[in-house]
Amino acid sequence: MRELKLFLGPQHPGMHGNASIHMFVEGDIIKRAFLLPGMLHRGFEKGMERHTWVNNISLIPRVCVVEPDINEMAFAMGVETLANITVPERAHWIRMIVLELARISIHLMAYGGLGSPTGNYTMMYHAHADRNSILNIFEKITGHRVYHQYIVPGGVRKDLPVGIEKDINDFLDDLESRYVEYRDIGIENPTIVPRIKDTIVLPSEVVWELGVTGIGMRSAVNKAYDLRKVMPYARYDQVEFEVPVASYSDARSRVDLKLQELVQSISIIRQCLAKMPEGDVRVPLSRGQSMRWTVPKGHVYSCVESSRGEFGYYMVSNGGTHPYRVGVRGASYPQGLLGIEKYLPGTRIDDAALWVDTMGVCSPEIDR
Amino acid sequence: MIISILMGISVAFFGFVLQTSIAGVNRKIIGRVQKRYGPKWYQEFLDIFKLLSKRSVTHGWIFDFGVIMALGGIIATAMFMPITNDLMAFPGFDNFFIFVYLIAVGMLGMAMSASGSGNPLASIGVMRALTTMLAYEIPFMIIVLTIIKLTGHSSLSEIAMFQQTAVAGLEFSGTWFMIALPVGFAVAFLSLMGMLGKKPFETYIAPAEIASGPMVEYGGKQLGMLFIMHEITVFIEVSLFVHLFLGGAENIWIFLIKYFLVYTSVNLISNVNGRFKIDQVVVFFYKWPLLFAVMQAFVAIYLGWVI
Amino acid sequence: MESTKFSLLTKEEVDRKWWEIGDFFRRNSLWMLMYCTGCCAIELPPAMTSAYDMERLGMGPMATPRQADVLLVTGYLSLKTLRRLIYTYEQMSEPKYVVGIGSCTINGGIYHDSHAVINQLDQYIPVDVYVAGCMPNTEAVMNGFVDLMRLIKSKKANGWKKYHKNNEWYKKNQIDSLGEVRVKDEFHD
Amino acid sequence: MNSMTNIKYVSSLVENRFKVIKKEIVSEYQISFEVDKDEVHRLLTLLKLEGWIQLSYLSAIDWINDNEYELVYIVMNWEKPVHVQIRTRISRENPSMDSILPIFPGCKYYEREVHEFFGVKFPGNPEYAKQLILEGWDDIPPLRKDFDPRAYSDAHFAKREYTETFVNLNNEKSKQVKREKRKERIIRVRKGGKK
Repeated sequence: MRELKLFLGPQHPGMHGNASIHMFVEGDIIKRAFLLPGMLHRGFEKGMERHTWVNNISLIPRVCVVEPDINEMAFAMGVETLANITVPERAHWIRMIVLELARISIHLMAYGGLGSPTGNYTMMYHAHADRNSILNIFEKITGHRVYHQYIVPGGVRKDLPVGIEKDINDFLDDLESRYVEYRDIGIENPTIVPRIKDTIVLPSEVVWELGVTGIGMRSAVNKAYDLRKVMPYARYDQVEFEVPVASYSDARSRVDLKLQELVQSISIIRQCLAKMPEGDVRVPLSRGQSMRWTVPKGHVYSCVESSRGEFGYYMVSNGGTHPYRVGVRGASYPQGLLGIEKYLPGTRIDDAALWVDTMGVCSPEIDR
Repeated sequence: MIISILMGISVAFFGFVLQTSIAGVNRKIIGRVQKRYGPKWYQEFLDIFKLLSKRSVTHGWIFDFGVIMALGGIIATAMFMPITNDLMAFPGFDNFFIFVYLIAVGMLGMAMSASGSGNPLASIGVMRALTTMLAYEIPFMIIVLTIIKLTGHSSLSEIAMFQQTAVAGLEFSGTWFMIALPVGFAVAFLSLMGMLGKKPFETYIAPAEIASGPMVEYGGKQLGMLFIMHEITVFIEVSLFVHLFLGGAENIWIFLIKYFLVYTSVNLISNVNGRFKIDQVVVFFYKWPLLFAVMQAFVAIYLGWVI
Repeated sequence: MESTKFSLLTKEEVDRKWWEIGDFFRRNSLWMLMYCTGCCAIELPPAMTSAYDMERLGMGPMATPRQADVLLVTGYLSLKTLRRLIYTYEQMSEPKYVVGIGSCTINGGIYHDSHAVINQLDQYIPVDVYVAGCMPNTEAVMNGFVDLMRLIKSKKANGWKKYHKNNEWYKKNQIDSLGEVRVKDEFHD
Repeated sequence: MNSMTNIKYVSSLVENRFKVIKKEIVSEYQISFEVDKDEVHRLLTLLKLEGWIQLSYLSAIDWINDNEYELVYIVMNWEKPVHVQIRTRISRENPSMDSILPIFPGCKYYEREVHEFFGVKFPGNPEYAKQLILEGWDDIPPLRKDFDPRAYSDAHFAKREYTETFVNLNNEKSKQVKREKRKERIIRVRKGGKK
């Protein structure tokens, strides 16, 4: 049979983001595949070296487009470790609320994204409509819909607005009441289950070989390896939540875990709203001279649990006003590049888009 | 003769206008299902005329000729379609098998043209479309042959008349086959969803996998013609279904109502479903629908158990 | 006195009338090609789906460049993307329109000094409407589309004609920045 | 699960067997060792056997004043949650470092990227020289400190020219008064006074 070369992306309805999967197919079966990244390369790490520490606050959310808050959190944590800043107690709780809201939003987006490769657009429309109400809540809290620049080194930019608890609670109640509906239309829908069950399996032995983290790893190794649990940042050690795990990592179980995490995030936000103390939300970094603010020498790797796995910043300071080097560990680097090369061959054309969606391949953080 | 041909063309035109408006209304209904406002009801007309107003690129004469052949073949098929009992262009020529054979001309034209574009995605799409066709045709044919056996006619208007009036000498006349053969109706409805390319049998379009399959290289006027062809094809298939199972129509209003109900229910069911893979489509049709179709045929013809 | 009402139209006038009729259809049914070149693509799902519902304006996403009318350039363009964008633009069937979303397409935005991101989109392909902001709100994006419809109505959205007319200038700019537009390397044969 | 015992464990594990040039405890979940170039492979093998089975990050830093590159390997153990940074310095002239592909297969693309952005060679990795992110790059590797992206951008990309002249509001009188006030406040704050 003749070997055909097909491109999934960069301009393709099944591809999330601007990257291209080159597939060599025989019939419907993929024989060879690789990802060609770099279409979103904007010299990010170089750009951060050219801005001051404080200026970089406006640059970092733009690394990963769909989930900007984890960037801010990782950057802020790194700078706080280097400069030895203690964050006020209330700021930790506000950060957790924002991070978990962002996690719900990205899980909803990924769940809606499942509608595109499996063809169920109704599910996509509903999920995106709910995600939009999270963006509206973010607009009330931070003033922006997508790029918030809200979590800054030393706390958060300002306090929560008055009455936001009611908005958040209303949204969470609404989402929770329709959780069953979401499951029914998506992963328990009899026409979708054959598509996602037993497809694109990630064997548990190869997780470490690839370096996959996050839901991809937890669905394969059946252990609660979540950075929020094993090395808690913010105040994740003071809230109660479970890390959903599975022992067999196919597309369905990964999406299932996403939905279960969504429930856990809802419970975390409720606890945060209940336990949040009063007080300051930000310690001033410098007195009026933020552009000349310096950070002591040092190396730090700060990482947070994003929806796709361990997302980290490696930061080096030489004691100046600018970072000396900032490296970004994109959470989807392993599954995006090595995973596609090794585990897409043998599957069908129909499944390639499912890998991109359920493993959460986010091309901006691969290219930077 | 000329009057008949003119009438046939006006039937095709009527089918186009009818189906395009109903598709527009359906887009609005689906919009409401998806919690949004939805487009204007005449949006489909705007889309088609816009496509016809654009400039287009050609990929060789087979590409262009195939489109014209598809459109011509489908219009020729639609000319024979009876709308009500009396309203038809060629009385006596509305045999079911005419539609089966003529509709293949249009499909082949499209397949030829898509393959002529040279895009691998189009070839995959055509391959999938032919496979899907193979899958849904067999159960559908078994049910239709059962009906032909029961009525003793293969003409659509005769079958419709059979369902409308209870004649004393004929068994099971006077009831719609939707009620008379419930299992067969369900099988045929599934096949209709396959014919119309609705989810879960949308595999050959599949935007997220093969970028809308056969249509991948079309743009401008060719795509406009394909859209017209698609609308008339849908008109033919849904009308066939109305005549075969829902007892045809005494007058045009009944036809409109039945047509609208069938098309809307197909659309509503389709919109909460996902999309099967191509092998799953084949397995799906060859498993239960085929079995039920054979069973229904056996029960109806040999045992005479008809409601 | 000759009646002005019933005089025969000249050929140009007939053409113009037909073009106006075509414009009515074109502006009410803009099919867009989403090329997610950058971050502003993240504001398009809300615009397309239930929250803002672009389909009520007759707009909808399309799968391939041949079928589409509007090319959305959503955000910054790296060199690698620009190559693919130019192929995509040249594949689209005419009349075609380009909407540049985000500051990065206007003047480079936050990446103005980057080694990989171009600064000005309209040096390479003609742009009909710009939507400013980093990132623009969904309302702004929708407003950009309404603006495009207005421009089509007043016959000002003729970027594709400019591309024909000044083709050599555009090609020269593309080659100046990209070296060679068609990429030949080990990944593309 | 006490995090400090984990730090002590990995610290004793490494320091007993290897010559550590510099040790640094970054935080309660992170420790950093600077070792010799030749010892990296053995150290990573040991850590992998001890449970640090995930390669989290691999990158380089350009210390242009010392004329050296610094390679950083970050590994992670999920059972004993500690991130271990291993840093080593290699010369900036003709930089080369043996690949760690046999130990961590996940390093394949990281090494390709480091080669692309810094020019470090990784013998042992068959594909390290293929281009990954850049396409048709014709300058020195872009993340080196001596590469100036602004100059590259000016030379290659057309900039938008703004021909309009803008009114300088700073010279207006009311603005100047405001600025004086702000300066006074800053001085007051810096001296420790209240706002």
